[in-house]
Amino acid sequence: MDFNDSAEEAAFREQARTWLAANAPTAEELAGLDEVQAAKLWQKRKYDAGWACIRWPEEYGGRGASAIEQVIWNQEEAKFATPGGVFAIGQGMAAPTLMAWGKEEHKRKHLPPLASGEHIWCQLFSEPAGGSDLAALRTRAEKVGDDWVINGQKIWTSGAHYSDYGIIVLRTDPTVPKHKGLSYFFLDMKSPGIDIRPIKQISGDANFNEVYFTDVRVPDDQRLGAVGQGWQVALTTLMNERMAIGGGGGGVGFRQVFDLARKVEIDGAPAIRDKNVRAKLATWYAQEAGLKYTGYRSLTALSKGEIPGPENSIGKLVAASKTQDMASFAMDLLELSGAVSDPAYGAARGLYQGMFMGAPGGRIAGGSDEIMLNILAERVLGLPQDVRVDKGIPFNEVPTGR
Amino acid sequence: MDFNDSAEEAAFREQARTWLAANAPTAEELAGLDEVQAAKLWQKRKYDAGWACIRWPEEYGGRGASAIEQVIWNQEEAKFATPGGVFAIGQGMAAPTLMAWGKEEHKRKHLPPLASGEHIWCQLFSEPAGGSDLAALRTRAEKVGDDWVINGQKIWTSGAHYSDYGIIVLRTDPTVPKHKGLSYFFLDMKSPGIDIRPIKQISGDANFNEVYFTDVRVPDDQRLGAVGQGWQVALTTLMNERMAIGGGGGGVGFRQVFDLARKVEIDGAPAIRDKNVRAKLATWYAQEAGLKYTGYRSLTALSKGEIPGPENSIGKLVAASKTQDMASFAMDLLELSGAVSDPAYGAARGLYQGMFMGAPGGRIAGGSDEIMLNILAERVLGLPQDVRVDKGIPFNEVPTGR
Amino acid sequence: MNFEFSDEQNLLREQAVGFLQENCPPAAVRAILDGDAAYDQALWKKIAELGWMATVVPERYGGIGLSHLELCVIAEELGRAVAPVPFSSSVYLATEALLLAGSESQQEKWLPKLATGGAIGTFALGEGPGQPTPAKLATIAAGGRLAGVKMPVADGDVADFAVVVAKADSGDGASLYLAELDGVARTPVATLDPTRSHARIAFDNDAAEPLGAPGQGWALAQRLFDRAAVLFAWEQVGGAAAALDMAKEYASQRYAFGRPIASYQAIKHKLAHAYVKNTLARANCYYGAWALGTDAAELPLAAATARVSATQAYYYASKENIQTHGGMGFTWEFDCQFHYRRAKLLSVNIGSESTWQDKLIAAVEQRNAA
Amino acid sequence: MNFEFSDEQNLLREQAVGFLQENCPPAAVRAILDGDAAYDQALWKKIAELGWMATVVPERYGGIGLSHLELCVIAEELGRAVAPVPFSSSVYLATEALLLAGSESQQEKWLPKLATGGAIGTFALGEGPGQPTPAKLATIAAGGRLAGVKMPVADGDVADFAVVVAKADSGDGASLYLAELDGVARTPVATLDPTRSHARIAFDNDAAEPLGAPGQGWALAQRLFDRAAVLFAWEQVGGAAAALDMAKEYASQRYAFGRPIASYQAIKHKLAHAYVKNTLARANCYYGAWALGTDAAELPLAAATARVSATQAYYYASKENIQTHGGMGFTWEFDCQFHYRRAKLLSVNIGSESTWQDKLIAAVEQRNAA
Repeated sequence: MDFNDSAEEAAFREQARTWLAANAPTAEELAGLDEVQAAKLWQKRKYDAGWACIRWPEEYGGRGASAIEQVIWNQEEAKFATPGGVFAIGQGMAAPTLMAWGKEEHKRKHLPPLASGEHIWCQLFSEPAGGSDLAALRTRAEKVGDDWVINGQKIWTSGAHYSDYGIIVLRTDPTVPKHKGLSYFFLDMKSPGIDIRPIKQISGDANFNEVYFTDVRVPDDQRLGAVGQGWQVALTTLMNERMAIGGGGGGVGFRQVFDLARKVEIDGAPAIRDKNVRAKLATWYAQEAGLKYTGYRSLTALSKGEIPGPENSIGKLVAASKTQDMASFAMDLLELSGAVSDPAYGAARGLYQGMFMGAPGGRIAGGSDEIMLNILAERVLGLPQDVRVDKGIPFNEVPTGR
Repeated sequence: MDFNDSAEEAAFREQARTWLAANAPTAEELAGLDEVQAAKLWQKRKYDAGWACIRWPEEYGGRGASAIEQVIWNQEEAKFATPGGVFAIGQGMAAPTLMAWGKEEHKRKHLPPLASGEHIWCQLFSEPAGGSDLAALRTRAEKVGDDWVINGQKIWTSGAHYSDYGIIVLRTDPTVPKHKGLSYFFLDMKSPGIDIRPIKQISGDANFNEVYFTDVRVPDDQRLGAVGQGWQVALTTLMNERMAIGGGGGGVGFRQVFDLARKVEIDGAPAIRDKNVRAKLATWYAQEAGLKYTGYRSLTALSKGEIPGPENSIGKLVAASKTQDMASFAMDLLELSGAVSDPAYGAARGLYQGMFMGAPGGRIAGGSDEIMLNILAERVLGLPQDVRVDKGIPFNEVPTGR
Repeated sequence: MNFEFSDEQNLLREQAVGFLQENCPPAAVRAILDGDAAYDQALWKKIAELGWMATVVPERYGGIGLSHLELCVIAEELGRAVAPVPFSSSVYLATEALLLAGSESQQEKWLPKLATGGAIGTFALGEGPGQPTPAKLATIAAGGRLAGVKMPVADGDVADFAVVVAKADSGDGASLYLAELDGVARTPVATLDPTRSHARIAFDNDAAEPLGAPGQGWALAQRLFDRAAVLFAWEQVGGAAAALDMAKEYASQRYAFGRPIASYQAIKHKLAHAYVKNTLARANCYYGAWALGTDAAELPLAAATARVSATQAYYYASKENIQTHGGMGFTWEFDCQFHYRRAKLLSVNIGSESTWQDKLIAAVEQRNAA
Repeated sequence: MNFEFSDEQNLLREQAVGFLQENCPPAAVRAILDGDAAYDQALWKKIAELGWMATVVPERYGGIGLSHLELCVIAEELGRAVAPVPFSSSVYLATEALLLAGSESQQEKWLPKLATGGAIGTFALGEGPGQPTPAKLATIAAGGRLAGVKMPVADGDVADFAVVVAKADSGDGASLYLAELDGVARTPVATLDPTRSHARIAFDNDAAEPLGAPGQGWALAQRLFDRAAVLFAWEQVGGAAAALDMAKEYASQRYAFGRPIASYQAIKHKLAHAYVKNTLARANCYYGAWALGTDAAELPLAAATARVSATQAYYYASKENIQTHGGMGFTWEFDCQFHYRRAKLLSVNIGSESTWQDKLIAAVEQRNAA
């Protein structure tokens, strides 16, 4: 048991570190650029030097690196303030799906611009009526000639307005059971009939969009997998979403609340001397540490060429509620000032209030607490599924309550 | 809003108090008697003076008192150390069922000896395979002439060995759906073929029994309700079980842990000064107080002649987990000595360890935490039932996993 | 034993419910959330017409002279409606402070105006992050003038006067002062609940008069908070009940996997837990109401008990209401956020859960010592 | 990065699992629970033959000289099996104390016997209810003799010697002493886990020799507890994993309302929560094992972190395992009680959850100060 790189890993890390030190974008370079422009600048630079999407095969723009090399690269890149979140869906979810299900010509055409940052992709899976029941999506696609004509609404699409392409799951047959009537496509986000509207969240941010489709046409050639096989293709995407490994980042929060507890007072002494504060902080610390070392165990598996266990899926579940409770408790430490979010007056410029308002989203996005617990119970512990009343029933006959 | 009796209530309380002061059994009277003998002595004395089962009609041995008078009586009697727990099932559950479903001759024959304490009754509902699914009982009764012949096993029967009669639900038809194949009887516990074996609990106590039936005969005349109507009759019994009102006793535990926290030290000061201890105790105090005042609200309803709301069903749910956590925390306060249960050396003669070992039973007996939450969700909040895969299926075709 | 509100009090509740459904629907709350107004002036006026601010003000000061039980009923309904008005500051704090410690002339001057809603009062204790203590007070009173910064002061931007906890330069410790706010430097301060306005008040040798005996400021503030805690707790249980109702309704209508999500134990048990917390908190509020209404010696313990359980109940109900709504609950468009914001605001603005837990145990200790 | 046990260590685990399944089945635990024996002597002998007590003892003292990582593996498996043997007292505490502070001659005398299981050692700190502190110590050492009562001492009734924390009459504060127990007044003390024996030891001017430097007793005890905490935590996560396995198995086989209770969310989510707690605790134990194995400066923090999360995980898993079993889980006949008892015993016998939470934050503060 040790925390050291193997010799090969160390060499790779050194190579990455050297290149990054010489090439990471400076604040001056990024000054004045918006999020997308900055991300594209940096992505192109990585691409040109062979440091983009390094796990991908060379012919698609990568360098055929191993999983642990990817992690090492991520760790090293994280030491610099580099832009790039806008590519996460395209490179992390759309690309692996394309590699698994796309035709060779699709891959050769679309993967390199994803790697180089020329194209941004988004994901169009969720729908208002679906929620946790992702496959209950209703947006229709009907075959007209060589095209499919799309009508309906998607939701929770991040980056829809600056994306070039989108991956989408559509209901191509509502008369068969839920999972069997879906097909999977990628489509041009500039197609006529697409209407994108931002969704304002309670945190005040608008990271997501609703996307409305009115007679939008997508060529049948852009279908991935067979007609009716959309759910299986979608599972490839979703698996890649869940496989995203944080490289040991086990949630944040302890540090911020610990620091606050050293500043504010209870009974005339620093709050950190208060045993109630200490007990709570200790439990949160232990949770964060547990997530961090669970991440280390996954990295170890990667380093050995194994696939990490299902432990990773606990991260979001634990971190989201912890963040909510910690933010709430931090505000309690501020006492009468707890609710003040005003950057001009609030402690830490509204940090805790921001955590508090963002936390409910963390407990829902990417699978609600309840869905994560189901997944752990069924896929990890192997417990039997709940009763499924919609099983085997034609989708258009499943009760919907509306 | 006040805590005072109405004039009638006050008069009744005074009457009860006066009689109790003059007649409550003394320690000398009870010396040398076992639990059953002591209870019978006191019950007979109450009966002779018209203070037994006071809500019952006079012709059955009561005095036709109101619900609030019953509560007042209970409160006053509770001020004396009177014996009597052995009658709880017979008087509290069997008797109301007999009143609702029995023939007049049954009532006249069996209720007075219940009131006078001559007879003790027990309840035979639960079975090993049933658990939370009470109606899934399997003990068979087959009609032979004017009798039913019983074969099978009951469990969790308290007082079986000193009971004269028992109320029992039996499966008289396994080929119809679960709830429809049951019938309800009362039977002589001295009948041949009954074998009673105590069950030792993890607390070391043996408050319950397994009761085995081998060709035990019960006359059809002792059936309550129609054949196949047993579940409805059982609901009367169960409703009376749940209606038992504690008269405002909202769980115990705070006092004991508070006292302990004043005695033991943390960091060289009384533990009660420790903010972690204070925070935990405060939450437990608030829960206990909430249960107590919820009880007061129920009494108010009774006092007005109304039926108390469903709030009462939260008592056990809240108290059981609280007791478990408080006992655990009390042991933590004892630190290295926490586990010592030895009456010769342990703090408070093993009180906390006893609470800890008894608490898991509290979370299960009379409806597990999970069942209580289901009841609150369905009957109080009106949420829809879970999916019932056994609905409408013949009982002997319901999957049992064995 | 009569541990229920009277028929008259229940009638008042019915009227309040009906009135608020009409005059304080979610759209009214949203208008304050989204707009620039500090509070809902139209609603405030109508509430005044109903005489709600006058509830416990004696008749000789233009009040109705009812008991605090009636005020508890109103508090619960205002909490349920997440009403965007300065009621708690003006009624639970300023009016109570005047009743508790005001001189005859102070009461004569202010109570009639408070009772009609014509004047808004507030209470100014906090001076920034952390637990306030007498030793840390930096607002100083000297020669009938106050100097120092109070932040945040609920409704401080719209109040006509504030009852201020300050230190007399004569060295008597903390005392209460009544300061008219017209002309005093006030800046609105954003909080996570924009439906309730807050301000920073910078006293710069502004006029103020003593309220109550000198040196008694801290003790009076504690007594005032004990009284206000019961009323805040009623607002909290009202809000918690509304949040549970929202969750129940949504879960019963929303389907997943072919059946209502309310039929899943994960949701059922979540809502049952909320019901349990709400029921316990409400029962403790009843006891708090009784103690407040009778000015019982048990008030400190009853208030802390109600406050602790109401804070826990509202936090739970408001966050799990969002969770039950899933993604939509996290959108600005849905009303779940009202309760989530208000729950947290109410939980801190007369002191945190931990602070009240500590007070609760202190009250138990005191009862034991007595 | 290699944050896993080695192949050799995993092989050791496999062997341990197989051995304990055969030699420490539930029936063996039950025999101690129901019987009069203080521990399972046959199992102890076989464990000794496998050399488990010798794991970290240097070869020159008859040990195997492996690292503490191997000992962590063994601890987890002993915890999983709820083994009724004095391993923790003799190995995690007495052997570690000798390795930490013993003189050459003390090590020479005792380590070979400890390594073969021929001698059993223990550690005696507590003197009755409440947190021990140096100031409260009432066991006094004078002229090579001890006087005072230690209670409870795990395995005190069967140990050959105890490492005792006592106060020197010379006034140096707490020091450690090694006292042979033959002839010392010992009384068995009942605890809620009868599968592990405890005793009251009344020293009445019984002979004892200093262990480690005078006046260093408290600091040594803390270091010893930091080391032992990692090993206790591994026993705890082993037990927690076993409790979860039991619950999983029962819930999958037990039917209610026509389907396995494991298909209900109430049970699924309960067990998923146990899995989460167990997984976090185990990951923290890995870090603790690394810190213990390398004697890292991070040990106090790593130990407290492992200890806090393992205590929480085992408590939850053991109580919810009973709950999952329903009424049967509460019967003496079922084995659920083993974990419920052991979980609580392990959680207090080197200091409570709160005490370790406090230590955890103290370690964070120390790291920050450094």
